[in-house]
Amino acid sequence: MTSELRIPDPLELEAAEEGRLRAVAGLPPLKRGGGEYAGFESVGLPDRPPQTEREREVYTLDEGEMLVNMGPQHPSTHGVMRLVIKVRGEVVIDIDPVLGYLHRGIEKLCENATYTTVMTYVDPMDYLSAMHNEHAPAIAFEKLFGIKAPPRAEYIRALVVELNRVFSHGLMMGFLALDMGGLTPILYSFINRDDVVDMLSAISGQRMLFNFFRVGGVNFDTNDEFMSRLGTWRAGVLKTIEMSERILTDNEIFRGRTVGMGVLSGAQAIALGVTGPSLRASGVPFDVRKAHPYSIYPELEFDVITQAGGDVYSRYLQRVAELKQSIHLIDQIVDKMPHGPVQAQVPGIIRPRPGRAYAAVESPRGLYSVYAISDGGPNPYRFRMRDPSFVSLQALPKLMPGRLIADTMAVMASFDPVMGGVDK
Amino acid sequence: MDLLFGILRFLLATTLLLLMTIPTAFVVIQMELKVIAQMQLRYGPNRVGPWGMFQSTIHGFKFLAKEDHIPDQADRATFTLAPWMVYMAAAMSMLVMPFAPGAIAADFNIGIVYFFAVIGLSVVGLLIAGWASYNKYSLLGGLRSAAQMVSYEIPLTLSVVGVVVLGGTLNFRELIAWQQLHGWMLIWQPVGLGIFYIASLAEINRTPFDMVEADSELVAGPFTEYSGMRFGFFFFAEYVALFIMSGVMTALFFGGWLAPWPFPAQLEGFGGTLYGLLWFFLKSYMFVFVAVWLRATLPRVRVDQLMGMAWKVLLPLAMLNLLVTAGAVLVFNL
Amino acid sequence: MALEVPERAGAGAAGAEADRIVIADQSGSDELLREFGMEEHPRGGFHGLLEVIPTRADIILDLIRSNSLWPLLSGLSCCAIEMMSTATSKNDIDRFGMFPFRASPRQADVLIVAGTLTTKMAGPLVRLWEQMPEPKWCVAMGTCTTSGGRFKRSYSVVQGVDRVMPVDVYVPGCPPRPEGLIYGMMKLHELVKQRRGEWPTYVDRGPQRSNWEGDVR
Amino acid sequence: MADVRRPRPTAEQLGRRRTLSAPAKAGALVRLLLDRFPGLASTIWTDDDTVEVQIDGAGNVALLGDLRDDPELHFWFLADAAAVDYGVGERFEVVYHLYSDLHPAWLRVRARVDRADPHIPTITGLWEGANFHEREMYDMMGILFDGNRDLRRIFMSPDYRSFPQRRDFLLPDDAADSQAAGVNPLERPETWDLTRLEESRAPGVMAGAGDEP
Repeated sequence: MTSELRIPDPLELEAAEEGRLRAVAGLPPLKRGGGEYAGFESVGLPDRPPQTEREREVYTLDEGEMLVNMGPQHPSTHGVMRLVIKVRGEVVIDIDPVLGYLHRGIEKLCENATYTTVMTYVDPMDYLSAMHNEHAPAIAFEKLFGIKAPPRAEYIRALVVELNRVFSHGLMMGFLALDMGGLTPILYSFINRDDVVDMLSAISGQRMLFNFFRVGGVNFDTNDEFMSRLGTWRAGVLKTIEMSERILTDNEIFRGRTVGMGVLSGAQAIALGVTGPSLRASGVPFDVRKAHPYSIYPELEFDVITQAGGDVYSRYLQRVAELKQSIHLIDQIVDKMPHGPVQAQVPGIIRPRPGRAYAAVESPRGLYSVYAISDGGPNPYRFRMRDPSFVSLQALPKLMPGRLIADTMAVMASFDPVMGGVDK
Repeated sequence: MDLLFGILRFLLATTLLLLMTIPTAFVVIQMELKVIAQMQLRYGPNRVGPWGMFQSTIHGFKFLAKEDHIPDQADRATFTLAPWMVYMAAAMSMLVMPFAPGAIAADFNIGIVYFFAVIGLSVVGLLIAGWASYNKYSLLGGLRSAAQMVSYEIPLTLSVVGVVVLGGTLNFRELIAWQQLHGWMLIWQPVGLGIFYIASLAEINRTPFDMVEADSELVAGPFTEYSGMRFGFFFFAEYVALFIMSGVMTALFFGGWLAPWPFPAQLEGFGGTLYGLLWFFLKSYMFVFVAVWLRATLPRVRVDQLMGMAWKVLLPLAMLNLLVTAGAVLVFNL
Repeated sequence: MALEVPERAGAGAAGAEADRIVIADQSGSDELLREFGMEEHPRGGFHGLLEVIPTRADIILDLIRSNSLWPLLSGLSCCAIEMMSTATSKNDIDRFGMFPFRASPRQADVLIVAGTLTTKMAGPLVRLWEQMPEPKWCVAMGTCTTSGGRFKRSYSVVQGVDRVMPVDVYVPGCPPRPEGLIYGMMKLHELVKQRRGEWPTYVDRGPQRSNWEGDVR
Repeated sequence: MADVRRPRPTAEQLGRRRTLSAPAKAGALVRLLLDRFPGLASTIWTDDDTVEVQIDGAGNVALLGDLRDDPELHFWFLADAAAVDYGVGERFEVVYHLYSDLHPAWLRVRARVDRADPHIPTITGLWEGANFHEREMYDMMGILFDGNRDLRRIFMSPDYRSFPQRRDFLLPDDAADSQAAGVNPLERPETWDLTRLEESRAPGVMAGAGDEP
């Protein structure tokens, strides 16, 4: 019972049989109609003509097909996304992701904020990796302003960023299991997550949207509570991760549903712009930390991990491996951390010279980049963020045709999209 | 006079059983809440009553006070009928449940056949619920339930046929008597037990086979549009069915009300009834616990894997088991 | 049947009015329904026994309700993660009988609006709220749902969820800590218990827009 | 922690140079670009880790295709595609950021688009994943990508009328069009002198007209 097998579609078989009979009888092949444009009423929206070719394609129904509307409120769309799924029985024919249910206009707001207050707006972008969201603008603004953060600040940045990566990957394990009906791993993941965010709140003062990075440094130095929590957490974290791993990694049902499911080849992933662990799970060793080293990553010893499979299981394994790699990085960072100031001398209102800067970081979901343009004023002239999960979502309609509805959830969870980042 | 007595006895027994389903559901739900909580390193409900004992009761009574909504487009007659069908299927199958010596409501000679006939009715209710709700999730869930239950009924029943062939009876009481004589059926039919347990989990839609109410795929399957007490009936029926399946497994494979040791495996008189009840409930709730444990541990299988398992693995295995059993009965003249 | 009709039940009958036991005639008289403020209901007529007959049973029912508030599994944004965190091992809101997060609005009691409400999402969220059966409550979690929060100035954010639906409890914070949400839920328990026999009708509930399509703009 | 460390892959395995840790030296790339595209010589600009060229919008597919397929350039990864609005009466720019493992620098391609008639060919033929970027640019800026099969709004609802990321779209609140331009006036002493500010931030004119951002 391999999961690679495509489920034969009864109507298709019927049509094939009919075609065979007609050929035997010497009749011309029956022309199947192009289907009927179903409109939007079938998914609960006011009807209107289709705007694009693609829209007409999705909303045109052949015989026996049906549109199922998942979201915007659905238990496993990871927030507020709508998937319009064209199904025949339970077999997915096509998927049209409809985004924008969480579009808050963050780019526009950032263009109306000072360089320091931009940090508060980018936090809720990809809310499971708020530290990474702040890291990219911080680097970009430092390039624009022409300053460098002190070494200790860079180390603290790398430390909190890797801590953030640990809990984000941990949660991915849990959400993947939850979308397949496993109730418990998510709770074990949250134990780890709560430990980390409490630790980060000890250093930044906030549990989730940290607002910790500043242009030219970080907001606070490490304190005793942070370091003691870090020690306690480090002693027990691998055990917590193992609790989820024991339930999932060798589980026959879990493997049966993930191995060979949603295979994304390396070339396909590059064409679609998939980055991060999902790209590396397809065998492409592209990691921004190595490809365009930033912060202190050149000084740390680590390698780009890749998997060969490119399926859901590989993406899961890739997350687990990178999680452990991050813990290893955290050890190195704590060992090497120098003393010194954590904030460079910058004025209260930063006014960089006119110019452009591009900065990319490796967030838990992939390449997260910022393109900032300054016109010499106190706020960015243009502030553009590229979110990895936004781009990765395009892989979903490519992978799903011929699969079952149930697998849609597993494949989507394996890309670990966060709607805050997708919709900006 | 006999007739009157019979009618009275029938009324008393059915009323008692109907009443009994409700506390049974409460106990099983409470077990699920607390056991899963402990497995997830939580406390679980602990505010209502000592150790939160009455939490499930509170959940149940809350349904009574909720608005009962019927969607505009729904088919009203069938929409209201479906919860009753599911609940009655679960409650009716309790009629032949061998709780203890002298505590069987209806001691048929075809009790096993009756049981599997009645428990299979719930699929009709789920199918109707899925169709009547006028909701795509419900429809998909209802169709899934039909496919799943119809498929799993076959290995489920075939695995029991082995037991029946060996025991030579379709009556639960006589089967338990046979087990007292020859040892528990567990020893004679281990393969049958495995098939029965897997198929029974699928039959009552428990994890890892909870395709019907797969809440991460189909929002709540056929129950999506149900609210208030109508949903409460589905909710209760699910847990009553879990208890019933555990009870039947106890009766078929684990000696029913028999104690696990032979010294007094069974007592006489009223004391014997109590003694039997004790052992029956202990064993049944142990299997309920196992089902809850599985729910906390396993992810859900996919619908095609589920069907494949029924037709490609369980059915041939059950046939083989039956063949070997029948052959052994013939050869060794058991 | 002793029939006693207060001047204006439902819409804030207070004081001595509230103590009276009112048994309504269910013969379907429109006038009576209007007296109870039910003329706004789209289908009209009898709808939920306990809304029309406030009796002493409500005291017990409210105790039951307050201890079995099932939230809807619906997270909009960042706060959703903290809402999940509230349900997990460390904070365990299941202690108060709230854990079974229902995926279907038909079976939920509380709508925890967790996260920024955008104009595009406002319609679906109102529909969710209308799909929930009475009695139901709404908790606005976080500053975004309270007032728009840090996105108040944005072109696509609804400045507070109370613009589109009634809210019972506001929980401040961006996002609130799990302890904060638990405190908010305790406040909701108090609210549920205090409202004995004073169930709001459809009129009290604020705008009920059943044909909501598109944006709030 | 030995279990997570793997044997270090060789440079061949990784398929790229390993000496990336130093501040990027973009000289080789600039020379290569001058060699391949002499017409772009006047527009090349470098940063310490970026090389930038400017083109006209109509030539984007040809140039990006060459950049991707040339074995020595080999910019195989589209990191970002974004639009910039330079104000009313000025122009749009579609900015592509490319990555290559042969060069230690990002390559930024700025493609000019006429603001009055914002048309530019789509690059979904080169990178399928550019589709969402283009839909976003269409939604936010109103740039039309000729040949894109799926050009519809992605964030705002389909009946939305305006393009929020344009410079002349002012936030409904006070901030964007006020003199303070998003800054609390109390934080900015220079806002007290309103006449000076008016000169520098007249609508559609960039501050410091001499140096273009």
